[in-house]
Amino acid sequence: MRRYVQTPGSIGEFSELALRQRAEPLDLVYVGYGLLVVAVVVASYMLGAFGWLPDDPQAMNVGLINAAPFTSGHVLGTDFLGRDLQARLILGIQAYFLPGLLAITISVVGGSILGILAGYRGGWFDTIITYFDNLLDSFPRLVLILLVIAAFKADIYYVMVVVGITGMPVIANLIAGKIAFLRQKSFVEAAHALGLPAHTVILKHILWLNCRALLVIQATLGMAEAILVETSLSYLGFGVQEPTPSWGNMVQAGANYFLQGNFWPSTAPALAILATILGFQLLGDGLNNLLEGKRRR
Amino acid sequence: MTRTILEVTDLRKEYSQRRGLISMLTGQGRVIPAVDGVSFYLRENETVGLVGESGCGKTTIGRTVLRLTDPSSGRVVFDGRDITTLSRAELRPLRREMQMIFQDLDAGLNPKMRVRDILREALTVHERPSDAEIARRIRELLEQVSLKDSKLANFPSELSGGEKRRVGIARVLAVRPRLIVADEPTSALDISIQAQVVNLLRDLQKELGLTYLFISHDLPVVELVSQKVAVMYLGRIVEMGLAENIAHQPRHPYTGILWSSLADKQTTEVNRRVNDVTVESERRTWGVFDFEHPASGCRFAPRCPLYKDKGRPAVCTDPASEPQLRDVGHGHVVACHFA
Amino acid sequence: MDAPLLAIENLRTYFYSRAKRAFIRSVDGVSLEVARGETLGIVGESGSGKSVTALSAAGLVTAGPGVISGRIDLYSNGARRNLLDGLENYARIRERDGRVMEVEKDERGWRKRSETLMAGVRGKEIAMIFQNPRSALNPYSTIGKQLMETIRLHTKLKGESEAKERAIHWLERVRIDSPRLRFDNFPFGMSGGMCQRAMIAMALSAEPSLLIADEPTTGLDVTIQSRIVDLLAQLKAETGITTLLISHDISVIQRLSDRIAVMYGGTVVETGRAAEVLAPEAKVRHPYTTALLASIPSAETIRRKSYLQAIEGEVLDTIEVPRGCRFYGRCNRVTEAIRENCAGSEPPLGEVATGHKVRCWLYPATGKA
Amino acid sequence: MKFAAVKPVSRVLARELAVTALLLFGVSVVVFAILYLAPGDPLNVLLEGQSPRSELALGMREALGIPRTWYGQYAAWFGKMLQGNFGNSIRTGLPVLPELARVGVYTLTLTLGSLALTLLIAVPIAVHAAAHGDTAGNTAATMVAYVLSAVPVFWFGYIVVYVFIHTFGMFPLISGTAAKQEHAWLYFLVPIFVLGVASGTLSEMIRHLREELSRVLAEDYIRTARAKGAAVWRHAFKEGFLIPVTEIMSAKIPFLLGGAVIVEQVFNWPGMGRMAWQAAQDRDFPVIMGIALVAAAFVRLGNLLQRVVFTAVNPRASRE
Repeated sequence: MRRYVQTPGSIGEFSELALRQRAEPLDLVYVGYGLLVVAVVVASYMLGAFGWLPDDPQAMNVGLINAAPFTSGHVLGTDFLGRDLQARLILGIQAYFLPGLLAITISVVGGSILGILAGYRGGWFDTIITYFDNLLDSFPRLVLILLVIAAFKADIYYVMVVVGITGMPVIANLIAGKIAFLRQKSFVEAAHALGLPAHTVILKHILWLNCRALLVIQATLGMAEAILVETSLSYLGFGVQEPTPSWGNMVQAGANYFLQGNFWPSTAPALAILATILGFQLLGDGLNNLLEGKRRR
Repeated sequence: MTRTILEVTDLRKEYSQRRGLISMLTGQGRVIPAVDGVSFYLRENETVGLVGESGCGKTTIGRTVLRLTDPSSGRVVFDGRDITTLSRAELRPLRREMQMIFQDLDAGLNPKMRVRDILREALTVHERPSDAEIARRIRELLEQVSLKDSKLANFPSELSGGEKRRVGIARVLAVRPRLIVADEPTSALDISIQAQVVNLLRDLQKELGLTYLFISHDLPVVELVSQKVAVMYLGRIVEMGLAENIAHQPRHPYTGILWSSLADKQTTEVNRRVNDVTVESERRTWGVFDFEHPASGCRFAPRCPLYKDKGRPAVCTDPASEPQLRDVGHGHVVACHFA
Repeated sequence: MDAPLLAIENLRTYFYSRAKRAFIRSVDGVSLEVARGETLGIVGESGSGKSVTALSAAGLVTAGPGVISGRIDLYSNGARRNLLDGLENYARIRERDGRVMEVEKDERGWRKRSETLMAGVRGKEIAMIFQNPRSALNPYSTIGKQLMETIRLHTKLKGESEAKERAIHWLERVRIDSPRLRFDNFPFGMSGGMCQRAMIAMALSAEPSLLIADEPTTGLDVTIQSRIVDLLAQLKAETGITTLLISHDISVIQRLSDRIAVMYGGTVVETGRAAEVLAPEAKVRHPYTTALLASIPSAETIRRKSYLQAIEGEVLDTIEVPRGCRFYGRCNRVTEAIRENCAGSEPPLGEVATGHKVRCWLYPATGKA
Repeated sequence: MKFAAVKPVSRVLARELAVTALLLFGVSVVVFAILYLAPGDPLNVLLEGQSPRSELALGMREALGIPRTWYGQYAAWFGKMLQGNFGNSIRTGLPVLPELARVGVYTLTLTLGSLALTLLIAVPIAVHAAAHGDTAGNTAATMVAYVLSAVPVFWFGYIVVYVFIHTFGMFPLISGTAAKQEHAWLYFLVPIFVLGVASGTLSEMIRHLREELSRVLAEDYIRTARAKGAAVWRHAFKEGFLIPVTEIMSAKIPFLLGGAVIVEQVFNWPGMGRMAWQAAQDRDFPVIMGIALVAAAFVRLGNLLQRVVFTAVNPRASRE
């Protein structure tokens, strides 16, 4: 059963409703959850950066190893050295937060430039950029990162430059597609005909007015990617090294006690990863549905 | 005699169809002539209609005349200046004098901008008026295109087709142009709205002394609004003259077919002859728009009833004698060996 | 009038605007009859509901809530069947002041029931052709295969080779030359006119009792339009097929129709014999029809370079449907005597002459005659 | 506009092959550039073994016939590679190519198996959702897929391992040779299951397939098929199913290869991913380069296959 209800009102009152009233409730849940995650991550990053932690993340308590949550003041329990998990989880955000922003910046800026060259200038640029995209897409991202790690060093910023660059094609394609859509509506041409300078058309009309939602969406999805890459690398031992915490190396370290039935020290950071990545992805998808009108139906 | 505002001489526009790196490197790819040597002129305050089937190059002419796309060769002289040689920067001040109404109702209407901002932007492209002046001009524009004040706060998606068209026209009028290329200004509209827009365009011409290049496939409307009409076929003008002569005493067989097919739809008598011939043309050319292999000689010959009637004379298909436009009196020109 | 082949009664097809949280009353109480052998032309502007009426009749409305009430009777093989039979069980409508405020619809159940009712009707009894023939043909399959599919589905010719022969025969009948070569063409290599011919061949090859032609010439070039119209006229003469023709182009309607129905804002405002309704000298006519005809440049207008008589205002958007006459806001023939009626209640479709009905308060008395 | 004549599939195929070759050449340039820019002198390792970068060494290099210029070095390296000489592993001293071939089979099994599993889960959900709109069932399934896509693979692997220990009393962390044991098939299936379910591709597959299928079901020609009483699925199959499925399969290969690095690590699976991990640890350039090239070739091959299917199915594709 599907219900269709008309808002009561007299003739002439059916104006456009506010976004929240006509949006799919599910999208609002997605975006709401995503924003919550973003807020928690940013707040936690700040706490970590200023060192305002609930407990000393490095203080070991050998008498309280792999403790369950809510054990003697440790809200989320302790790890294999008896260190406070909550403090370490909060501090773990340092490992990906700024590097992730770097990756996003590279892919958004680079992707926008490529997308505009391909979509706006077209011709040669379009062809070259298509090949460039295909070239970048040819490498499994993690393998390329391992190659860079082998050649240079296991530095998260090097890695994030790779993540940023490999994230450019997606954004470039989306922007080129948007430009193609506007072109099809003679929009770009009409702006030129009016005498608007090219930079106004590109920066104001195309990027700012028509692509900003898209870029925000891609940035949130990009953050999810960056977190995934960072945690994977930390898990593989190429990221942040013990005793500095990162969600990835916490899972890895905790996993040694997994099979003895001590799930928690590994599961807590895993759940943090899950909740955060899910948050960024749902935020991206929800915004996509709300702002870009991509309905699931 | 009024001044000539626009003179187009031997305009050509070719599109190269090269895609992919490989064809780019090898230099392969086709060259498609969309406009193939077109000349005409517009006098101030007059309307010239440009008609023809889709794909015949009418829109390309409109775009090239405004240099929205660069011509391959030929001259476009606007108000005494050849605009084909101007740089982008030199061209910009001229843009305000010549404008285009696009077929697409959404052209120029940024979906994320309100009507007020669209008009404000158009008003401030070429000059920096005060806020009060802008408000006054916006009111004036609304009045000119008879649009309600309340629409200023709307986004384009909230407007009906007719309203979008009016906003589009207001946006063009904002820069106070002298020449307007109207590319199918009514084809995206409902019949009852079409009439409104046609009336509006004619009013504005009278009021503001505008010159129109009126591109359309709607023959009665073109006949109604234009003083002169040019008929295009496959990138060339095949006949040009006063509107009533083109409509009622066509000299070129293609013009005849165009107008009679209009009549065909309305009358129950079937013009069998035209029909047979045109069916044959589809057989011959696989559809009408074969730019790659234009028939040698007269490009209309494969569809031409006259060609058939005259027993397929060799002159029509002789590559050396493609018919040129020649004057048949009173400025009526036609490109046919037998006109 | 002859026995009807298709009778639509009080059909309502609504859509739902999420942005406005309101119903789009695309078809709002339409009643029509198509007699056996005749061509009924429905003319109207965009949003008048003409195409939705046709799609509803063929059970092709997909967006919700879709058809919510009415009857569509098809008379075939000596029996009458209602194509909306039993569907009312799947939709609950709540009205206030005679206005639908809420629709609750079991769309899955409705669709299932509708598919059962339409099986053996769609394609077989009712065939359709659409506008934009190039996108209406499957781009991934050849013309020939698509024709053969229809033939094998709906005629006794089940064999590969006989179906192929019949397909080629139909390509010939729609004046496609070298049909044997065309048979293996994909739609993308063909001109719009050629694609429309193939569409017509496909629709007629099932030998249906009713052909619904939804804007068959829209989007084609002028010269090709006239040839398609011509072809339809010739095929009509040859096969005598009953046709429901939908177009916004009055000249097409005029050329092909025996009777016409003029639609505005989701209802039929005038119906009658084509010659009578469109006659230049007609006295009794709906103001909308009059205005519509006046919007097209006539020879007289062109000769005198005079103004077109445009209809003021915008086309009704069928969301904010007024209580009175739907055309009231744009009508230039409202007199003081009837103004209250025009504004307050919708006029009935009254018979002004035999077979000629007009929905206007200007002609009330004859309506009851 | 005028349409070019239909080209035979073979010509399009030739074109696609040329594009693939061009891209693989580009891949080699990128790999070379990374190593060239790297500190130390990894290229030396490739070209003639380790030697410090000094004046003396440069003299030695010239004596050994190592080109001085970067393009000379590239040419020499590329030439060797074309002959199938990917160099020797620094750690083991074994030639890289045969080693890659040996472990590549394992990775291929893992990735293709998990791709099949992902499709098996994603396709029914997507098709149901496209055909019936949002229902409680497919919304729930899509949500689960979303969550699974965000689960860190490594942790999910441990969970699965733990479950197996408790249900089967076995320890499915193997080194590839344990295939003789009881329930041997599980040793293969468990990693495939983990990669297939939690590689992050599940939700994207569902979304892509659903969007494409919904779009195609709304096309005019599908309405025509309905109007003539034909089976909608037959008409929607090519554009709405076959093309998007091959598209998403091809697009997801690089992600699965990346995921394989982690899953192989978790399960001690003797594939290319583990080898890459080991090589990155040891700075074993010849190996990691070889892996990058082979992985890229694998990705391009998947793309080539997708193009072939697309061209064979879509008559418009043969128009250039």
